[in-house]
Amino acid sequence: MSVLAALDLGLALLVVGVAAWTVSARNLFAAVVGYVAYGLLLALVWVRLYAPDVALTEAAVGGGVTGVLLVTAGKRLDALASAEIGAPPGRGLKIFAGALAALVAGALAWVVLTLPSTPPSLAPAAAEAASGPGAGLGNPITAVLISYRSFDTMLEKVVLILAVLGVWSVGADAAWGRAPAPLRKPEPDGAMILLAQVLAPVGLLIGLHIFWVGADAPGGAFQGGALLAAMGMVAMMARLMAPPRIDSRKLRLALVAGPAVFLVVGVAGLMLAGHLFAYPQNFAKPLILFIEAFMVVSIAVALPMLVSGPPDGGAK
Amino acid sequence: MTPSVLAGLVGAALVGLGLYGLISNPHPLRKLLAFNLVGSGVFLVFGIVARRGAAAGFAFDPVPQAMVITGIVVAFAASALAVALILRLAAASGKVTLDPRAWTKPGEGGQ
Amino acid sequence: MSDLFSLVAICAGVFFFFAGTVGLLRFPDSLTRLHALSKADNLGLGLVVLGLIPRADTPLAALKLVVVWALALVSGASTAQLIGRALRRGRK
Amino acid sequence: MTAPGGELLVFAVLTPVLGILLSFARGGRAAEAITLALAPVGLVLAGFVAWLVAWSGAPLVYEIGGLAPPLGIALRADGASATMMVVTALIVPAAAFYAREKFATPQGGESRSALTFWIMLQAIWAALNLVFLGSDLFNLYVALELLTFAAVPLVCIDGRPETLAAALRYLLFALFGSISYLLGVALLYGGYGTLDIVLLGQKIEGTPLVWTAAALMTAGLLAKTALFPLHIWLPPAHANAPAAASAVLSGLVVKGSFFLALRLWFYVLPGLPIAAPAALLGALGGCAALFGSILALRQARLKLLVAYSTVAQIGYLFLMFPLAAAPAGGALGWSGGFMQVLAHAFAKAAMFLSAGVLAEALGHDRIAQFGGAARALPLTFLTLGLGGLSLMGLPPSGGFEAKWFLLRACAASGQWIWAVPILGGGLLAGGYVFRILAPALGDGEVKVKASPRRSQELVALGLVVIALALAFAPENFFEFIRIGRPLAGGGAS
Repeated sequence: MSVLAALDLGLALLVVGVAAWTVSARNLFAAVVGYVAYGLLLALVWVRLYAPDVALTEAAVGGGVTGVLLVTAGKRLDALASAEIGAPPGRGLKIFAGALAALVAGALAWVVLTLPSTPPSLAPAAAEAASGPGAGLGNPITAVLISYRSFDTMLEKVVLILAVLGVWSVGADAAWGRAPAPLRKPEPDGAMILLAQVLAPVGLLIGLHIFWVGADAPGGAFQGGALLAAMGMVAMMARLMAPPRIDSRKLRLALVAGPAVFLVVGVAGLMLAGHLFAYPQNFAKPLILFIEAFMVVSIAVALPMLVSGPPDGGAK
Repeated sequence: MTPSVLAGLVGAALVGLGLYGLISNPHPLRKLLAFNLVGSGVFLVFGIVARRGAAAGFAFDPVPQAMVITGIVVAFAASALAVALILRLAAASGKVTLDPRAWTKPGEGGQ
Repeated sequence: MSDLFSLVAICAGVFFFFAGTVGLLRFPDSLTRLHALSKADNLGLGLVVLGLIPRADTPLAALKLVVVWALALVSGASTAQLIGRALRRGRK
Repeated sequence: MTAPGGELLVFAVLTPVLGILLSFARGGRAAEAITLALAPVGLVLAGFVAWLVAWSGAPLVYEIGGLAPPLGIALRADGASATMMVVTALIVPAAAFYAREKFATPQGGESRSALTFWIMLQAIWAALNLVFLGSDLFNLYVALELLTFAAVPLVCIDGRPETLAAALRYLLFALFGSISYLLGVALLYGGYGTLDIVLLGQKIEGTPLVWTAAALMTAGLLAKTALFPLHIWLPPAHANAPAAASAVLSGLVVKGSFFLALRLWFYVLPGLPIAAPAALLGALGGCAALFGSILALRQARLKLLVAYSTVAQIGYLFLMFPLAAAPAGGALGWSGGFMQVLAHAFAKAAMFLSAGVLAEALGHDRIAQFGGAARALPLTFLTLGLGGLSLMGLPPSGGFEAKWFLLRACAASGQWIWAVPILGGGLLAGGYVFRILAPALGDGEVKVKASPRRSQELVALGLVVIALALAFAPENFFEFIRIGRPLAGGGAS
């Protein structure tokens, strides 16, 4: 066994082990912390699968932003220590769950081991389209997201808006229009403020860089936007920035900017290139970067708003 | 064993672990964690499919990878909505149980 | 020559990581564990980065490696501070 | 490949999406105005698509971005999807019109419940249109997620703890459903390198990979459709939502995931021997029809009763699988199942809207205290009675037409076993409809807190009249819903 294979095996065991810990930990908060570590380990698995774009997304969204969301939730739930949990599962339910899980995992493993020996792939089709609809994009994943399957990506941005509205709608009637609660209860101390002051500007730069190179190299609107979102959250934790009021016009416009620009350019494609969501050959790359720039804004605003939760105050 | 086959088995194990947690754990936040485990297992299956599809000079098939990126963002949005509901439920009622019986007022019947 | 340098530096870095991990697992309380972890990580990562610099393709890549180390330093130091304070609050 | 007029398919999805974006950006009263202004546009688009499909007698296809599948995404309207689009374009505006008073925005302000309701209603419309038109399994996953994110906040719009719990349970079931579906999608891509329904339908073989994928996707869709035994989330969710939302959730949203189950088994897997899994789905459906009806009989509150009746009526839908997959009488089974989808959509929407009128007027919806209510609210009880007629399957109603077709399919294919839930469920439905009407028609004096709004009662009556009028659907309507449907055993009709 080569060194790399041994490392792979170790990584695999570690990921499964941490996942098992997350499921079985007695303490809620311990499970949450386990999940955050799990997200970061998973990013390494993606690197090993030659998926740097996914690894970046997993590290930023799956590990980072989801981590903040869950840790914040765990702390807020702990504060409501009296919260009553349902009855613990009976033995019958556990056996049933275990049997079902084993069945599904077993079937899945069997199918994975017997995938067709000549794997089907759209990579050749994507390579061919790189001179047409994906013109000028060196990163095929960006071409898939913003050109070949642009309809998915546009609608997925609408999902984000619905999620933001759904989160807001859980708040109290009297609080509507106000700002969400700050991400961190205690007053920030020196270390936190220093961290935000040093990290946020650097992170901002790196986020923009990741977005900008995304057309040709790993990165893009998702990863760049998620990094900007993370920097925004660090600044909010240090109270260098307050969460905006949810009725702020600027906030609403920033949230719809990505899908709205996507939709307008997509419809304009009917006139410019003869098909909805098509790009004229010579302008494909600048148009795609234009759309992505607005998507970065929407993602960078939507993720911190989703973590911040509903507008605060006016509790019954 | 190639890394992609290994990752596929990890994905299968994660789906199984998550499914077990989803069914057997009564706490909704724990169910949410378990759902995220299942989700990442599913994404890994996409990942090995992408890696196996390496062709035409690409080290991977870009289509499934793009789907994973979309999926990760959607899974995060779902987690945020679920967390908001759980916190509001706990704050409004002091309970986080999903057991329907806990929410039926006496005399209203139902299950 | 540069290969040898890389080898030595990275091995030294890995040793510090190893020592830090042992400390994390074996030390009795949170503060000492934190001490082991932050010292070892900063130094360990620094040595690994130092070993990788001669192997970078471009000066920009080398710069990125240094930035990675610097960012890890900043976040490591701040987190250690934050955890330390949280511990002190918890003890009061 | 793209047919003339294919752009309409994209616009049918984009119109409500545009409405969402504008409503969210403008906020306040604009959300309601935009929803009501775009509703006729949506209806015209749906009608036009249906006309184009009927006129050409073939599915209408649009390749987005001019890029053909498998790399690109196509939208495809066949007879079934065009019909469902029209149904959606009738029920969603009806619910919107009905809800104008409850979700009115205060002058110069913005209210939580109103903004949420109007935007989520448009989102449900966009998502459903995409569910009906989508031809790419991952694109359909995005549609399912849109549907979930739109439906869940509607359940807990009034913010009471029990509605939050119902919404949370619904969300967890729906998320499990999506992820299980997505796992199947991943496997199918790994096996065939395409997710286009038509291309997959041509290539698919009965390998373990395909059966595993089909099982996972079906399990996910069943959880979202609330088929017995995965139904427990539905009654509290649908009974606790505001009436206008319940009408859309029960009448349309559960049909979305059901429609995808049909797509999977009859369009992706048409060439495979599906008799055994279809029989299993039919058996679950039969159990649901009987079990749901029995539980409906035991409910004390009208909205819960109507919600349990949805559990039962969903059961009938799944009888479509064994009956439409049978070599003999398959066409009858398809027509009957589809008629059941339509009849239940209109009848159930009408009944939930009526239940809302009733609850507003009486201040409660406890059936035991309905004594004499029919005299105070004659129109509403007429609607409930006529809706009940369709649920029971008595003539003249769409429900009768559906059961008649399904029974003839049982006879043609010799599968008499399915007649048991069809007839038994009808009898039980008679029981629970009688339970609503008997006290109301009897003696007693109810206190009417607020007189019912005539416009709301008429909306509900209008929907139930459509449910009855379906009984007179001409033969060529059934030919229309078969346009573009591959026949079991290969070949297109």
